[in-house]
Amino acid sequence: MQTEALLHTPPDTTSEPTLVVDRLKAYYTTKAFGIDRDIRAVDDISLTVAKGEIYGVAGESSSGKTSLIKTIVGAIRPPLHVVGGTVRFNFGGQNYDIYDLKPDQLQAIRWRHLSYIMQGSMNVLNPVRRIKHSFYDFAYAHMGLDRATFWNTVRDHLRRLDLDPGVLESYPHQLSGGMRQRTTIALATVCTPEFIVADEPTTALDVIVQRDVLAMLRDIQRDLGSSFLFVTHDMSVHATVSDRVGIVYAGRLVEEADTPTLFRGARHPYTQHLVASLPKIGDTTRRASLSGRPPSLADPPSGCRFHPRCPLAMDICSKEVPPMVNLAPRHRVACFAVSGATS
Amino acid sequence: MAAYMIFVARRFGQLLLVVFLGISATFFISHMTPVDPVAESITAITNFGKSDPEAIDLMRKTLTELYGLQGNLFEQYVTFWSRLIRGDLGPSLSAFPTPVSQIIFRALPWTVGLMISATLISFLLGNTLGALAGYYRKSRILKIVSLGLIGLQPIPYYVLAFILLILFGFVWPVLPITGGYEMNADLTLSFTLVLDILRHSILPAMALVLVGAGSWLTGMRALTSNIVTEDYVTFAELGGVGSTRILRSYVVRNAMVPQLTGLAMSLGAIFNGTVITEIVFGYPGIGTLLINAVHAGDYSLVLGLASLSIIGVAIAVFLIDILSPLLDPRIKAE
Amino acid sequence: MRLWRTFLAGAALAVLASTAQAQDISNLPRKETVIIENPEGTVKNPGWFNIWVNGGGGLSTGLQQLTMDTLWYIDPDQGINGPWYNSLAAEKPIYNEDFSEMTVKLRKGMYWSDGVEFTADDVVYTVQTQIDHPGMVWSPLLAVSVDSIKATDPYTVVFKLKKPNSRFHALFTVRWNAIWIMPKHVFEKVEDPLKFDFANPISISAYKLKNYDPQGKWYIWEKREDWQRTPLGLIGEPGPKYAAYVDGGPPATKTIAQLKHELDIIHDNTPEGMFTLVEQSKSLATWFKGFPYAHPDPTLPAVIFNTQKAPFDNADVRWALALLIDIKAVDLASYRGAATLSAIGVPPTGVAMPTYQAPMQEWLKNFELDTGKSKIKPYDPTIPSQIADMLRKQPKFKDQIPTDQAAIDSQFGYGWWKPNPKAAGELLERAGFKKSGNQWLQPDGQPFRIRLTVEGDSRSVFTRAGTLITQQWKQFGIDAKAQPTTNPWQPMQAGDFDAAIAWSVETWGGDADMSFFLDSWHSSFVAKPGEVQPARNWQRWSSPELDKIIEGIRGISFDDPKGVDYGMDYLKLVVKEMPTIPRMSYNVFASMDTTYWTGYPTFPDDPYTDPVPNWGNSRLMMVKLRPTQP
Amino acid sequence: MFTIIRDLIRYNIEFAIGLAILLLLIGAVILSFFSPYPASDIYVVAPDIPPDAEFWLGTTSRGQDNFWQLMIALRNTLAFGLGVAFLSRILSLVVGLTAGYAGGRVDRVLMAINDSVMVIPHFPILVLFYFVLKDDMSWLMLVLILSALGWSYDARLIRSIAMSLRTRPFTTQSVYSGMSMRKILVEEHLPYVMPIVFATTMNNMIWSIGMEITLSVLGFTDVDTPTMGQMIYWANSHSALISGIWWWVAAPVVAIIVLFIGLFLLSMSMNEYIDPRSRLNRMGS
Repeated sequence: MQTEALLHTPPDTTSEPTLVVDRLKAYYTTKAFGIDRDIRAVDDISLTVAKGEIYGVAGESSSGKTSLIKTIVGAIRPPLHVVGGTVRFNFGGQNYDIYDLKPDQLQAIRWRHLSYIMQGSMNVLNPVRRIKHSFYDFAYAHMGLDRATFWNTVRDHLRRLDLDPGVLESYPHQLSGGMRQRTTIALATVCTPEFIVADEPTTALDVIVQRDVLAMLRDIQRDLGSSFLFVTHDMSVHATVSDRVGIVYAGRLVEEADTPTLFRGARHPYTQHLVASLPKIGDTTRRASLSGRPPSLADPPSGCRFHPRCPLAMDICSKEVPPMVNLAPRHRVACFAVSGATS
Repeated sequence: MAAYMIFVARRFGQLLLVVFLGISATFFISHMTPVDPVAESITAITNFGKSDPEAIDLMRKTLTELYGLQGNLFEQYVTFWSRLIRGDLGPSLSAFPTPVSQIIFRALPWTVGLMISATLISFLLGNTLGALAGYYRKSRILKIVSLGLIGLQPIPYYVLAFILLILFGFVWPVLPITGGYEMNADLTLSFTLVLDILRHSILPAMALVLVGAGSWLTGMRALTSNIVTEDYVTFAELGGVGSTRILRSYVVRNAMVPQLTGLAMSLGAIFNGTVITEIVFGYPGIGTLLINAVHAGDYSLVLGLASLSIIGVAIAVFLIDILSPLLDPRIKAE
Repeated sequence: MRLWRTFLAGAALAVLASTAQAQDISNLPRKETVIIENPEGTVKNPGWFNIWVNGGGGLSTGLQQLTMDTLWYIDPDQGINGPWYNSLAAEKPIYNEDFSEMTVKLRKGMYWSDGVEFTADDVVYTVQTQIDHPGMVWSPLLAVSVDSIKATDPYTVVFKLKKPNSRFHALFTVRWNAIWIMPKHVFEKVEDPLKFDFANPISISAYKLKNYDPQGKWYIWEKREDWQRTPLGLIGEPGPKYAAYVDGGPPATKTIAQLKHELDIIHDNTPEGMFTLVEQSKSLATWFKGFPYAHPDPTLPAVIFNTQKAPFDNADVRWALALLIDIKAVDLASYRGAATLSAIGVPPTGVAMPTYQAPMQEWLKNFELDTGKSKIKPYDPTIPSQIADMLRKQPKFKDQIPTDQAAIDSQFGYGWWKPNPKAAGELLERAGFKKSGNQWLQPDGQPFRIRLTVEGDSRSVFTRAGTLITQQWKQFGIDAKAQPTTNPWQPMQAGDFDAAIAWSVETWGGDADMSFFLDSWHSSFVAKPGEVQPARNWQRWSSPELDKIIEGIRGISFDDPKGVDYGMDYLKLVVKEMPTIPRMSYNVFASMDTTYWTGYPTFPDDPYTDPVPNWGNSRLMMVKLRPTQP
Repeated sequence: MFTIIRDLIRYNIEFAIGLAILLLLIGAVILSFFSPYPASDIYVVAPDIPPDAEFWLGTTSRGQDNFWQLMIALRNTLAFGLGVAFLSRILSLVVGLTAGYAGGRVDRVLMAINDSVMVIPHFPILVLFYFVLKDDMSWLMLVLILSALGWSYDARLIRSIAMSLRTRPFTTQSVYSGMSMRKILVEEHLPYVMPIVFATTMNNMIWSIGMEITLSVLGFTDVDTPTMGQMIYWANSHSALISGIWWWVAAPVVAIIVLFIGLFLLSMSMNEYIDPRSRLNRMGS
């Protein structure tokens, strides 16, 4: 299974990365009914995504994955706000700092260069309008084609993805979940964007459909050569799809490595736990479960946020935040137990 | 299509039920009245004129016969329905033998006109402002306007109409405060007539709009702020869809469905408001007629007015109900 | 920004609309039009002009004042050539010896507005058609009294009556209204006169219909070219070319309209509305120049007891309740002092003042009431002066209050009963009542409970008076409460009331003959308890003495001077028996604006008619009105 | 409960204002019992005195102290609104919980009736009741009639909550443990819908008081019980506006507006407390 991940176009690590995230911090600030607090959903995260790379982001639910990608694509709506850091894209040699862009510039980049696939839910497409209207609203202005050519392009695109162009006349609720998600993916890729963010694109789907959708995403990546930021909590999906995976715990990146490295030699105790919890054929031993619950982001533990649940926890872990350390090229980890305590 | 027909049939059943229950209740309530239309009529005749006791007895007998008040309650009920189905509401007792329907239909266009125009204005105004206020949450002008309208919204129609009457009738007397047009107006359609009618309808319509717009505004603002957090709005924003388009085709289109349902449910209340406003401003229409009929003990007219209000409002609700699938394709699938 | 544009556009439209002047559309030359309030308000069935059928059309829309006519008129005040005048009749009615036949001579040369001459046939048709159609308004009245009618020549009609009736002509004599004459040539072509709306009403008087509001808010009448060929034209040329009768709206609205000179005659107002006009209008004319301004109608508001219901069958109880009323407070509360008091059973207005009120004074001053324990003289002739003194202290009215005794008598009345709780207690005790603690108990031990029915909405001055009277009774230890209803006549007809504020005395005003109301007080008309009482003896009270007086009046002619003596006997009898407690005149706050018209009736300068414009008699104003501006 | 109110006051300005108004009104109600004059007696003071040190709100043309009239009217009006709210809440709870819990045919029948009541225009019906009852249209009667008309909207709301409660495990558990339907509804479901009931109380009061005022001003109610509407009615029947007795009209009108805004603010802030979604929306603003 893991070999499949290498079937797509290999990432181009030589040219400038498509996405550079630097020390990004984004909090939810709430002031209501006596509770004035910050929820540190994204806390000091840095990462890069190379051209043509599929970068996976993994982590338990409510670990800040979704906030991270919202922040990265600039979909920031109160009470979420960015506290610090930068997000820079590189499209066709041109740099775009996403927080420096004016709204119309940002709007111009969207879909043409930067596209997004949402978690497959009922409500991703406007429920009261036919699907063709969504295609028109999203893509028409970005493609600069006349109407007839535009619709031909859309239909060709759908056919290429094995979708009947008849879906254009349907309402979202008339489609099955899988169809809807595939249509959404078609919509997200119709402009052949350089960067696609996929947020749990297969989570709500059953296993068979999941496979179809993943295959479809891979095909698209192969055809377009786009970079992906692929977010899912499901490690087996990462194993199938991602070139490189970053593990997020409680708003922080704790480990990052190429997929094979991560699955064979994860160093962070949390990553090890995630990998170990994957089912293996023929293994009948009980999975060791992690004690405790994921921490509250409103009131996170001091020091390393994982320390209350960590089997290797040391004194320092509760006092200081472990720095990100490069263990090998393209393998970083933030753990005192791994990198050695320095006080 | 079949699903839609079933939907329409079900709504139609509900319409019939509402009309049946409402009118039956109205019939029995109105026939419990101690007011004797014959006695009222005699009072009207003899109030100023001569009266010979013997003659009054005779008059009583004649009128009872004439008004067709014989028969027990159930027989009268059956007669009432059989006539109503043919569109006949019977003769008015205080304007005998003029048919009730003729009296009502003379006044009805005014009520319907005022109600429709005021409802449309307040619905559009309230929803537009509400959508804008919910979407552009930082605009100060919108905040002030919304606050003003929301503050007016809980005030009863009568009180607001009364305040407007004081303001524009006495304190700053610039607008006519009574009637639907000037005395001796030439009632053939002309620009002057339209202008005159408009001028007379400003205050009543204003009362209705000021009260009505606020509640649409609050509803729409809340809906908008909920809808903007929906996935499809986020998705559209991420898709680089222009904000005007998002507001119009994504936010408002989706908010329209509950707002229209809301409109259907509040039509009864809007109708009340219209009737009350008519009374305050001496505006022609069925409001004044209703009060007149009550004072004259004319229960055929009271019954006719109440029945017609119920039928009218119920039909309007029905129409809005069956139109809503056009706005929201999901409804007929339910 | 787009928002503001919408608002601006709205404002612009408003301004545009308000510049469209009223005159642009109304097309009535204001200087030639008199605008009069019709108290009926909005007419329910505006297109119905068949006044002979109660079809929901208006009566006082100008229809009966300006287009209808009948044989005779008695003015509630002095009239132009005396209170009585012949209208379509050429002379007074001629009765035979035993009053079983009445002959009427008609005027010649009177024409309907469509050019057809009025003749005896019209009168015969009017009577016969109504007898033949029981649903018509005056049908029962005619059916019970007329045996036959015929025209002996085109200008003479002879009525044969079913039984002797010395007052039969009253049916055709206008006091507010009367039986109006129908145009035979119009109605005879109609299949069923009960269903005929009489659209385009043909007029026999000086005006004809010009236009009316299909929504029932205004009626406009135009002076006939041939106004001379009508009875009203014989009196004089009507001044206004157009007369508009309009729905004046609530008191505040019509008051403002008159201040803006948009309404020439207000029919009635709240006392406060009237005071506002007096204070603010520079062009106001009123019946009395000073306080109380209003015209006292020949109608007598009283506390009417249901004398068939214990304990109100007992004159002692009724007298006790009268002695508990502080009329000064009632007067101030209901009319703010603007009323003419009357202690006796005749309205203090018109011919009654010199004929009955003034001559009764000596008798009243000496009238003695025996309470069983003491003898008191309850009458107090100084009460009107006391009220005048109190009003004079209010800066607003200071200069308006007369000091001259004659003026006080005519404007505030001659006197009333002095409150005397002690005597009232004695009377109640004689009636078997007991006081327990602060509560009077009836002879059967139940608390003395009175519900005073008042007319809620439309006659607020009555409600105010009723509230205060019950308050005074309550302070004395009676469980009394005012009960407003929309139509007090309803419970009064049914006999389902304790006491009510209403009237059972109505007179001609301009004529001393009491039979107009008194005939119906005869014992033969009193209904049994629980049955419906015909008008007007709502108190359901009768006595052999009263029957004797009524029968005496029936036996004499209407212009027999002995009628006044019978009237005096009646007045004395009801003082002793107190079946109703007369309170004060029914004051109608009619006000007139002199910006466009002068010549309104006023007292004492020229009291030629009742200015209250819904009276049929008020048509005399048209003849007297002249434009103020050239 | 106490901490909720404390937090609401501290962090929700609308609630604080609404509560302040409510307290003011409660103060007025308490004060009204100390009125030196009987409520419906007239001519107890000199009429038409403008507001001054002795008569804070002046006196009316009926010779009543406007201030005490207002206090008593506020009391009666509030009692009226609470009375209607209480009775109609009971109705809507019974209908809503039963329909939501029972479902099926019971639900359909109840909701058909519910929707009919909701759609029928109330004003003609109220006028009709007045037409029938005339003088028997007492204050209490009006409370009953308005209660019978004013429950349907909220019954639907309660029903939707009850429907969701039905599927919760604790309901199933209760059913298996043999609790009667009445017991389940009263002991298990009622506590969940109580917050909604409180919030709808305010809206219901706004509606019923508005109706009462309208009917009063038109003269369709019992004139013996002083209420806000009655004050305007009497002022109107004495042409107070044009004769310059403005304080007689202004006092009740201003009081009504304050009362309504107070109720409205309370209902709005309570709604926010109950529905966290709208609370979240406030954060952005």
